[in-house]
Amino acid sequence: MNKISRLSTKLALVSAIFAQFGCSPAAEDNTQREQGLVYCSEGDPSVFNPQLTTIGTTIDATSNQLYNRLVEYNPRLGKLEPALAKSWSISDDGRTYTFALRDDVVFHQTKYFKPSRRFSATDVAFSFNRIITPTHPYHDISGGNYPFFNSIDLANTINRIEVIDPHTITFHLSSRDSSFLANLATDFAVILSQEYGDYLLSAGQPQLIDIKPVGTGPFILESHYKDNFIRYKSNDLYWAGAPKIKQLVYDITPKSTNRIAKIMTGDCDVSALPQSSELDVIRRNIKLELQVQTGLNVAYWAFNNQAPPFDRLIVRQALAHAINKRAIVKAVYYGSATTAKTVLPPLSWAYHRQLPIYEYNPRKARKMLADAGFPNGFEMTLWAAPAQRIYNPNAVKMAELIQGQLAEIGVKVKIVSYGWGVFMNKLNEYQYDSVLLGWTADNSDPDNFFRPILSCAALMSGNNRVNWCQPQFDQLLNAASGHTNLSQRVDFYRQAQQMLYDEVPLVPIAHALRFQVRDRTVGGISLNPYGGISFAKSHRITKKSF
Amino acid sequence: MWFYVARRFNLFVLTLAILFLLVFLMHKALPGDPLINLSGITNPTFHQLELLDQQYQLDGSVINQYLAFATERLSGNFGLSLTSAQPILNEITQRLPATIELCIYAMILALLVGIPFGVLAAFRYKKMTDLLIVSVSLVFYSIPIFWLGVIGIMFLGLEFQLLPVAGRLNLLYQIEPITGFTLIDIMLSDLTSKAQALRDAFFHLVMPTVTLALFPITVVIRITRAAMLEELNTNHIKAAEARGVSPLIIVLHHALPNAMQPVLAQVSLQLSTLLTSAMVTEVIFSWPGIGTWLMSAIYQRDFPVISAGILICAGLIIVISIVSDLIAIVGTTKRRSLRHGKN
Amino acid sequence: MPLLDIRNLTIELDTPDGKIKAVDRVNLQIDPGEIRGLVGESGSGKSLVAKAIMGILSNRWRVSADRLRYNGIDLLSLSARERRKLMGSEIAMVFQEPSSCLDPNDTVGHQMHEALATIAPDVPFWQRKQWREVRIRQLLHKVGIEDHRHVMDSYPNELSEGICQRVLIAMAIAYKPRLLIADEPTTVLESGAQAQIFKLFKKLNKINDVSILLISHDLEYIEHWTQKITVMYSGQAVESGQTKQIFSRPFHPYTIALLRSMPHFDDKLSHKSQLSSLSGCVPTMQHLPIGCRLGPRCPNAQRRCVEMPKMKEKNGHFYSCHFPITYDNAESQ
Amino acid sequence: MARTSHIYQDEIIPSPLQQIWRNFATSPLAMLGLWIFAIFMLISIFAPLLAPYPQGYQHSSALLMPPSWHPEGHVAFFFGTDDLGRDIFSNLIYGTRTTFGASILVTFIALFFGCIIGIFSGMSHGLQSSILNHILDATLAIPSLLLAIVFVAISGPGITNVMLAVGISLTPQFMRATHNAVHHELSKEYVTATKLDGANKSQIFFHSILPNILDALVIQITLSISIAIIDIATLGFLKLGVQSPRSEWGAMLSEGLDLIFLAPWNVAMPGLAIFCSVLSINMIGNGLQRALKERID
Repeated sequence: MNKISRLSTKLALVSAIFAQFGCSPAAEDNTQREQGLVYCSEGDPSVFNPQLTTIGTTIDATSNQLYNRLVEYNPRLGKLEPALAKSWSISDDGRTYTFALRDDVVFHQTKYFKPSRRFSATDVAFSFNRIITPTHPYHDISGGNYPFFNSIDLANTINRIEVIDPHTITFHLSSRDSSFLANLATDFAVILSQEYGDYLLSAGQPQLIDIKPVGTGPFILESHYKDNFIRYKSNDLYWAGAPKIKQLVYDITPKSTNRIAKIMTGDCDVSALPQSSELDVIRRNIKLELQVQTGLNVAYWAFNNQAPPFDRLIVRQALAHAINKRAIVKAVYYGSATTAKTVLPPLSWAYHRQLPIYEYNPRKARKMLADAGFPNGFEMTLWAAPAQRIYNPNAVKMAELIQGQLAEIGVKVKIVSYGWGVFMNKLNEYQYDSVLLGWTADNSDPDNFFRPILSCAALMSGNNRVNWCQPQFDQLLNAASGHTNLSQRVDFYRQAQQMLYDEVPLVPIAHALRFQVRDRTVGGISLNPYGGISFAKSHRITKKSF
Repeated sequence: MWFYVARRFNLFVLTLAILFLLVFLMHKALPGDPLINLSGITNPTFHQLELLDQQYQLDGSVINQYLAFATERLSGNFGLSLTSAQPILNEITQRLPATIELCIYAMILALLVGIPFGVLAAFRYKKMTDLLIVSVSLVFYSIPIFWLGVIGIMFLGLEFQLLPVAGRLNLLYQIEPITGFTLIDIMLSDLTSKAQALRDAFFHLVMPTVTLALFPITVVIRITRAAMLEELNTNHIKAAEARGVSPLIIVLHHALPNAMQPVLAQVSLQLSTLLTSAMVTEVIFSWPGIGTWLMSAIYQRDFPVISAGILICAGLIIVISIVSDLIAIVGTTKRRSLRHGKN
Repeated sequence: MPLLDIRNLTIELDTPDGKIKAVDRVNLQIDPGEIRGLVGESGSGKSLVAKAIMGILSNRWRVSADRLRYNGIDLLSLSARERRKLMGSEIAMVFQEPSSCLDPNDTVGHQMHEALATIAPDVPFWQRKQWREVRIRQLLHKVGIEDHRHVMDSYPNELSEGICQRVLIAMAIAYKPRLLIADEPTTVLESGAQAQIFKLFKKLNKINDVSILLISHDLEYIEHWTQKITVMYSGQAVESGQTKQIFSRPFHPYTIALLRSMPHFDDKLSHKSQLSSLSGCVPTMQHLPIGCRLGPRCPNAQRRCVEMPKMKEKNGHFYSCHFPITYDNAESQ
Repeated sequence: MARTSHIYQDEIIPSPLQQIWRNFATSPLAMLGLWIFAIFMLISIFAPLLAPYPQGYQHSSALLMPPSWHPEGHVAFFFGTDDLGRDIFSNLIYGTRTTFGASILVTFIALFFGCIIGIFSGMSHGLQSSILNHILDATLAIPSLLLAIVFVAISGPGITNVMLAVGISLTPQFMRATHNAVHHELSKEYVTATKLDGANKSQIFFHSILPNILDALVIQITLSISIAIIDIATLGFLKLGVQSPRSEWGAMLSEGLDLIFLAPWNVAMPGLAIFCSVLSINMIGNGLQRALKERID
């Protein structure tokens, strides 16, 4: 019988261990959970400095969290507000801008760097000189490519940056540019620390400035596990008041079903880019709240205008007639988007209403192809990235749909797809026939929709995927940005849109609505229509104020 | 007895050599520059190029290429991952414990649930409970694991929001991976709300472990039932019954220990299927283990990571199967003449 | 009053082709202190009878009897628990392959302790372990094992068959049973050990007054060691009575054939002559002849043999045959 | 009652196969499994004729149509359509060919190679059998998923790679089964008896060993087919197998995963198809094992 007694003691021991799991006293403080916030992001940031990229995911993770800008755009009031710059004045010929800077701003105290002095004008000069002056020690660090600033040709617009005293700085422009202030408010124009730059130069590790960031923003980077999560700690010395959230974690979940699953089971509090197919499930769940933002973006089907046969206008027009935009909006966006007539979304004040459209007419497309010498169609590649973007929830599926639609007019399509990082590198080699891409506005200025993706300057910086350069188109843009009163600028932009309609370098497909899901217990998360999400003012709504 | 141990060791060494040969041949067949596939350094500097040539001796004859490859891998240098440019060894040490943890909990669950039901089915042979257990285990044996996971997520995770369905722990609990096993790490960490974290980690474990364990449970039930049936018909059980020993003691004390040898022997054969199911479960529940890591490597065509993953997983299985053989041999020679043991 | 009283015991097996009577209306009485032999070819159902008495038949067999009493207790109506308690204290059984009857995973000493665990000695419980040690040493010496320490510490597969059989017997007699069923205890042992085992049985019978049911197909030992025997043929008890009486003047033709098949070296066997054996072979279970089952093979079978012969009795000598060999015409064959 | 009508007429002893079939036929579960298996075989052979629409044909008008028994469903699309308008019913039928048909093909290839190596390693002893055994253990260690990853890494995803990987991962199981069966038979007396009669190795094998290991092989075949189906579907689920225009159950399930809320039937239908086919084979396997077990005792 002693055998049985030994057996029962073992069982008692095991159940004791399990009991310790089960009934943890509820009184145990879960401050850890209360003061933290988890954000399910859709991708891993490639670098921690927004100056070097235009990818939405990287901007979400860095610009509003780690850095600040001189001025910020308030979407509700529709005008610019002071940030690091208390006030600014523009000379009457519109070519010199002087900013008065705040004196109470401190850079981040991090494990890898302790700043000794506060934010001053030299930091602003350091951040912008890095971009415009090629001889700057940090210009070529991590690739030396500043896609946004190259596309708006900042290097030529700014002549000289003059530091007057530690808290005032003036920008001398080469010519009048009404969108200069709006560009300073974009998520790309962040302020780095010059002291940190010198420290890294002396340590011989300059590239760390973009990997282990130091900024003035509300949060400090704690740790980053690639494709797993990013952890931020709150910056208690933040000049605009320490954030209520002590710990912010970006949980990287590429698949949107997983993001929805995580937010529903409480593993994360805010989730990015829910797929339109999951909207009614979210609406049914009382714990969640859906934020909808009118889309200031465009998804387009860009042709490689140098690669035959896409260098011939009639072929591009035929293909424009061959795709059924309405079916694509229904299948890929499930109706939560509007078909696009031109690159500018309808909300923009420069939208050209009377512009005709290429209606869906496969027979006409087949006839035009026959006239162009392709009676039974031709082979072409269609590149689509598997990642999810605001303007296009599922590019691969859109590619499959276009493949099906073009098959009806005899055009055989081969879909090519790589991971996002590899995809962007291979795009620079322009080996593709056509690619599905898109653009999200960074500010309310229509110029932001034309210059970064269609201008000749953008072609040099590699952001012009259409491989199309018309000097006449660029003159229109410069003329538009040269005038300040609205009616003249609208007229120039209308001519630009008419030119895009005639030349069809790309086929605009849709303007998507932007969604974001958050748990009801979380508040204060601003969904800025012009770019990155910001957690600066986020807080947990305790039960009483629910 | 030492003769068997020596034989097993020689088998172990030869099997590992064959495994390395297979992976080496795979490297030969991989597209792209062999040096990049081996070392993972995309654009090596001149100095690195020399080092690599010396390490992998690509210009030498095939044999010493193979030897160089084997010594390099055994010394822990798996090269760098193409996607994250981190040394692969760090990534493995970071991710392997997660997979092992999942497999261990699943195997424990499989044994804890499988064996009692197997014994019960054998004990009440040809009665209703036996038929019930056999048919239910047949049904669960034929449910594909990924479908089970998806249904689990759909119902338990989303409809009723009972159990978390992704990840190992709510990321707000900052735990430094000391051993890599979440539960142990939480114990060791100096967290304030430790019990809360433990509870959360436990809830995160439930779904993947149950999904992974269901298939092995049915296998263990089938094996235990067969072994028990065979054991219950032996003479010493009849003799014990004749002595009037109560059926409970007969089953628990006499039949079960003898049935354990064949059960454990066959269970160790199921390891490779367990690992495959574990990798699929990881992909479904986004569990940060070897599975998700290998899958993303495949989509990115990250060859150094793929070859390292295969070496590690297959090597792990060989080691564990040889060890379980050894335990079985040491356990049985003294107690039962080999006439009883299964070869 | 007989210790064990069995009337019309039938054991059926339900197979896909219907019920098969493996044992058909067997009668058996064992008096206290008697050594009874149960003889028959293999497959005649004798070990089935033993297992039926012990109640360890698997549930595919169906046991029915007019009377199956042990010491006045009707075994069939006992519940499983009571049956087990009875077998744990009053009836014991010894099997054919001794080494496979011991748990290969346990030391012999440990199994002996377990066998003794059911006995509640009048000793305070903390001394019970020592008491059992002493008791085991006595039992092992009683069954003729001197070096008990070595035997207790070793595993069954390290001991010879003879020693294993002795250990099993020691276990069986540990709780002083009144009936010991030995199912072919010595077939596996070599002749030297066989004699010792039978001497042991004789001693147990004499000293402890244990009645023994000895099942065997080895006639020499049966003749020498048993007092009464029953002869079985394919599930039917054909003849039973005093051993000497049956061996000297058997009535049933099958018994005669059985005895004649025993090679006696005393009578003069001519060189290279055929050893006498019964023609034909034991019918398979599915095709049992109706009536007397020896029918087709019986040298003096008649038409009447088709009906089942009743068990007749002639001063203590039972036989079931319509045409028994009456010795006035026996000498003529 | 007994099979013989008159008393002593020679008994018709059913051959082992007949006896197995009789035991097998008695259990309704096994027969049900056999019928479902037969249906799947027919579907995979006559797939193009049965499927209402060509493979991967996109109905741009009927996107995400629920199954026909659903109020909005339409009988033209019996199981509804997926997000690109492809009819699930016809895709499932074509999928039978890739998943179910391929697994049977793979199993028999693995059977062929596995048996040959198993027999050689079983019959010979000493160095040769231990070498074959070592190869056995080495390949058995590599799970089918890893092998598939290797082949996909070398020559990209595709059904041939998946079949190759599953085939290679199944062969060791056949090797082990034949090896054990042959070893088991060799140790039996009747083989030594034939050896004493002067039969050489091949005669022993063909006359005495082969018929007896057939039943062990039949069980191994059913086991392997069910493992093959699950492996091919798993590799399809992980997008290592068949690419978009050709349809396969595992791939359909993983494509339907993103629409798990809006269109659960996208996930349910392929899963059910895999489940039924594997269940039917397991039922057959179970029935066979029970039939063989009954014959022995």
